[in-house]
Amino acid sequence: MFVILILLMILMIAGAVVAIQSKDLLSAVICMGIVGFGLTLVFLILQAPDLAIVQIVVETLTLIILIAAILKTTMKESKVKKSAVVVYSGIATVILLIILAFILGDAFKGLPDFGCPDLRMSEYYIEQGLKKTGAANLVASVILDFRAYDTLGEATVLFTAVMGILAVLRRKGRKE
Amino acid sequence: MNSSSVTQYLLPLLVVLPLGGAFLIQLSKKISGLISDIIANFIVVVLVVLVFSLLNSPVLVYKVGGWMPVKGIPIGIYLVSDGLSMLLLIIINTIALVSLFFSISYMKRFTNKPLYYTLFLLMIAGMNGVVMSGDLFNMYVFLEVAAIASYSLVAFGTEADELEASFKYQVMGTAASAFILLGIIIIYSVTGTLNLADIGRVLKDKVTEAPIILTGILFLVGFGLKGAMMPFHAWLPDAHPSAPAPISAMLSGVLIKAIGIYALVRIMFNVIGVTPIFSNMMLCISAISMIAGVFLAFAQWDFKRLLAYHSISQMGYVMLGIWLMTPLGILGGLFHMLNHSVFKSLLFLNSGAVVYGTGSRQLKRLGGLNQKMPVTGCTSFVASMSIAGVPPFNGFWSKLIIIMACIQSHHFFLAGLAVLVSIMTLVSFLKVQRYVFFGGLKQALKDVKEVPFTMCFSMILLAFLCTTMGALLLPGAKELFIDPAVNALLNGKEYISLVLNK
Amino acid sequence: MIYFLCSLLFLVGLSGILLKRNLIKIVISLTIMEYSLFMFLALVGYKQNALAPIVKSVTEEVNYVDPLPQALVLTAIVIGLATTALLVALAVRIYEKYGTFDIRKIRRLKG
Amino acid sequence: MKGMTEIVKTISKLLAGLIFFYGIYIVLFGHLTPGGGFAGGVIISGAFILLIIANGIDEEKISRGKEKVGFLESSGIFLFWIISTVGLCMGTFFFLNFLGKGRPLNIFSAGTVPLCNIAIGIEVSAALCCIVIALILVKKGDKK
Repeated sequence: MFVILILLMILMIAGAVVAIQSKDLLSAVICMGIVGFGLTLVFLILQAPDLAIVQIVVETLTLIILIAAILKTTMKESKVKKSAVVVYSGIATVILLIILAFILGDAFKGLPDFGCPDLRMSEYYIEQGLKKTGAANLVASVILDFRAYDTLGEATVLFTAVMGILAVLRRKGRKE
Repeated sequence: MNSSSVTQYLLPLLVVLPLGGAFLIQLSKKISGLISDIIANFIVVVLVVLVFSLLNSPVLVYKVGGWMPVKGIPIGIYLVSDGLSMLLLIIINTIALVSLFFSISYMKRFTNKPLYYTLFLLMIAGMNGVVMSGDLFNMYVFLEVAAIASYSLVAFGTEADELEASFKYQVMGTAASAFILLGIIIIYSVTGTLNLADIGRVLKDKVTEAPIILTGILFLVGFGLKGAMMPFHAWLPDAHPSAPAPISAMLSGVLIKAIGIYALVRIMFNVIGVTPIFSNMMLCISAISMIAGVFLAFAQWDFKRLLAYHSISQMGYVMLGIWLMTPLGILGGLFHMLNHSVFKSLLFLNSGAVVYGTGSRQLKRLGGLNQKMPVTGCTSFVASMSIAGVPPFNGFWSKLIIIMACIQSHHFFLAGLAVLVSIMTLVSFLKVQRYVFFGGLKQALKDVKEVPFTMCFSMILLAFLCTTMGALLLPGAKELFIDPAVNALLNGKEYISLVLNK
Repeated sequence: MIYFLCSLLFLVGLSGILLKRNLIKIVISLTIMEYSLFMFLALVGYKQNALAPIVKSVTEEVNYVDPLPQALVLTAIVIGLATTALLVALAVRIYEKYGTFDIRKIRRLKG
Repeated sequence: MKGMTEIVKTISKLLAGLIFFYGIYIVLFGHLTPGGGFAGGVIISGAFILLIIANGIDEEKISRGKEKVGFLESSGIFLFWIISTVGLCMGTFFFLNFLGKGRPLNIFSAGTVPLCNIAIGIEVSAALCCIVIALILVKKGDKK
C-alpha cells in the first residue's frame, strides 16, 4: 500500500510539473487532470471513499469549466522572451523554493508519524457518532451535525461564488 | 436562566441574519427592485442594534448544535465573543450600516443592485463569522466567505482595470488561504483539535517546537497577505480603488482589519502565544508598512489610490501599537483601529461622492469643489485632519497614545518614525485638499451638484464620529468600549480558561 | 517522507504562481496547491490498518480512520471549486477585454 | 454552438437519466453510504451539463433556464438555512438536530442529516449548472 501511495504521489508531482511547464494550455489542463484523478486514488487508498467520490466529480467539473474557458479563448501560451530579468527572477524563485522545501521538511519531522494520528477531538466522533446522530456515515455525521455550521459556511461559499460569477459576467457593469 | 445565558442566544443571529437576508434578496428580487434596498438596510440596522445590546456583557460562549464538551474536550464549534470580538463587531456593523446607506443612491449608477446587496450581506456575514468564531477551521471558512464576496465586489463595475485588480487580489488571496490552511493542518496534526481554546491548552509548553514556529510564519504570511502588511501589500492599491466607493470603504475600513489583523492577533496572542522574536519581526513589518505606505502615497495623483496607500501606512500604526505588547501600546493600537475605520471609510465615501459628482478621481482634473459640494468638502476636511493626527480629532489621540507607548518601552526610533509619518500624512492630505476642494473651480466642473441626501447623511454621520470619538478615552466610555478589548489581549492566555470553563 | 512528497507538490504549485505569466496557468497552479493540501489533510487523518469511517453494523468493532479531517477536506474541496470557478470567470472576462491571457500585456494598473 | 450527432444525442439522453437517478441515490443515502449532498449534487448537475453539451446551445432556452436554476439555487440554500435556524426558533441551539434519530442504518434515521443532504444537493446541483451555463453564454471573441 505504502509503495503504491508513494508511486502515485510521484506521478502526481510529475503531472503537476508538466502541467505548469507545458506550452499548450489544453495539455496543461489535462495534466492537471492527472493530478486530480491521482488524488482520487490516493483518497481511496487512505480509506476515504467520501472524498474519492467528491474529488472525482469535482475534478471532472473543474476540467469541464477550464476546457470550456480555453475553447472560448485561446490554447496557446504566448512566448516568453528570455531576458536577463526573467532568468534571474526564475533562479531567485527556485532558490527560495528549495529553502522552503528544507524548512517544511524539517518542520514535518515534528509531526506525529504517518498512520498514528492524535485523536483528541475525533475519538468521540468515532465512538459515539452513530449513537448520537444516527448517521452511519461518520463523515456525514461530522459535516452535517457536529460541524454543521461549517457546512453552512461551505454552502454559502459556493453561493457567494455563483453570485460573484453572475456579477463578473454581466455585460455592462455601469448604466450609461 | 440568568441574563448572560439569554444574551448568548443572540450571538448566532449576527451571522444567521445577514445570510438569511442575502438568500431572501435573491429569492424575492423578481417582485420589486425596492425590496432589496429595504431588506438589506433593515437587516443591518437590526445587526447594529444587536451588537450594541450585547455591549457590556461578559465573555459569551455559544456551542453550536448544543454539543457540550466531553471530558473537558470541546467537540462542537464554539462561538465566542469577548472584548476584542466586541470591538470588531462594533466596527464592522456600524461601518456596514453607513456604507449601505451611502449605497442606496450611489449604486443607482450600476446595474443589478440586488446582486450587490446580496454580496454585501454575505461579506458582512463572513466578517461577523470570522470575528466570533472560536474554532480555527470555522474561522477559515468564514474568512473565505468574506474574501470571495470581496473579490467579486471589487470587480462589480466589470471594467477592464477592475477585473484585472480583482484577479490579482484573488490570486494573492487564494494563495494566502492556502498558507493559512497549511498552518491549520499542521496545528490539527500536532494537537488533534480545532477549538482555539483547546489548541491553546495543548500547546501551552510547545511554543518553541519546529512545527509551531512554522505555523506562526505561515499564519503571518497568510494573514499578512489578507491584511496587506508591507511585503505582501501588492494587491491593495489596485483592489481598493477599483471597487465601488462604499465597498472601498468597507474593504479599507473593515475587511483588512477583520480578516487580517484580528485573525492574526487572536491566534498569536490568545492561542499560540507570542515569542519575542515574533513580536520584534512584527514591529519591523509595521514600521516598514508605515513608512513605505506613506512614501508611495506621496507620488499618487489618483484620489482613491492615494487613500489606499495611506491605508497600508495607517495599518502600520495599528500593528505598531499592538505588537509593542504593553498596555498603553495595545490601547493605542486598538483605538487607532477604531478611529481608522471611521476616518478612512469617510475618506473613501468622500472620494465616491467626488466621483459621483464629477466623474473623475484624478487630482489634477479636480479643483475648487468646496463651492459646489460643501458637505463633501467639509466632511473630507475633517477626515483629512483626523487621519493626519491634528487635534482635536480622533486620529490625534490614538497616535499620541501609540507614540507615548513607543517612548515608554524605549523604542525611540519607532516613536520618531511615527511622528515623521504623521507629518508626511498631513502634507499628503494637504495636497488632496488643495487640489480637490480648494483653489479655483475648473471650467469643466461648472455644473457639478452636491450629492443626494442619503450620501450626505452618511458622510455627516461619520464626520460627527470623527470629531467626537476622542471622548471614548474618557472614563466611563473607556471601560465600556476599549478596555475589555485591551484586557483580552493583555491577559492572552486567560482566554483559554474563560472559554473552556463556560 | 510521505509528508515531504506532499509538500513538494505544494511547492510545485507555488512555483507556478510565482513564475508563470499566463492567467490559466496561474489558476492551474493554485488548484494544484490546493490539491496538495487536501492530500496532506487526508494523510494526517490516516490510521494504520483502520477502516473507512462508515459503520456497517451496530456491533462492529470500532477501528476507523479519523473522520474529522475528511470532513474538513470535503469543505475545503468545495471552497477550492468555488474559487477556481470564480477565477476562471474573471480570466474569461479579462481575455474578452484585452485579447490575451498574458499578464505582461495586461498591465493597465501600475505601481 | 451546434449539437453533436444523432447517436450522441440519443445515448446522452439515456445516460443523463441514469446519471440523474444515481445522483439522487447518492443524495438520499448520504448518511448511510459514502457520498452525500455535495457529491450527489455535483453528479446531478453533471447530467444536465451532459445534456447541454450534447444537444447544443439554444441561447434563448438556456438563458431562461439560467433564471430558473438561479431561483432553485437560492431556494436550496434557503432551505438549509431554515433547517439550521429551526433550533434557534424553538429557543434551543442553532443547528440543533431536532428530529428523532430513528433506527440506525435505516434510511429514515439521523434526524436532520438527510434533510440537510437534500437541501445541499439542490443548492449544489443548481449552483454548478448556473456556473457552467453562465460561462457558456459568454460570447466568443467579443473584444472591446
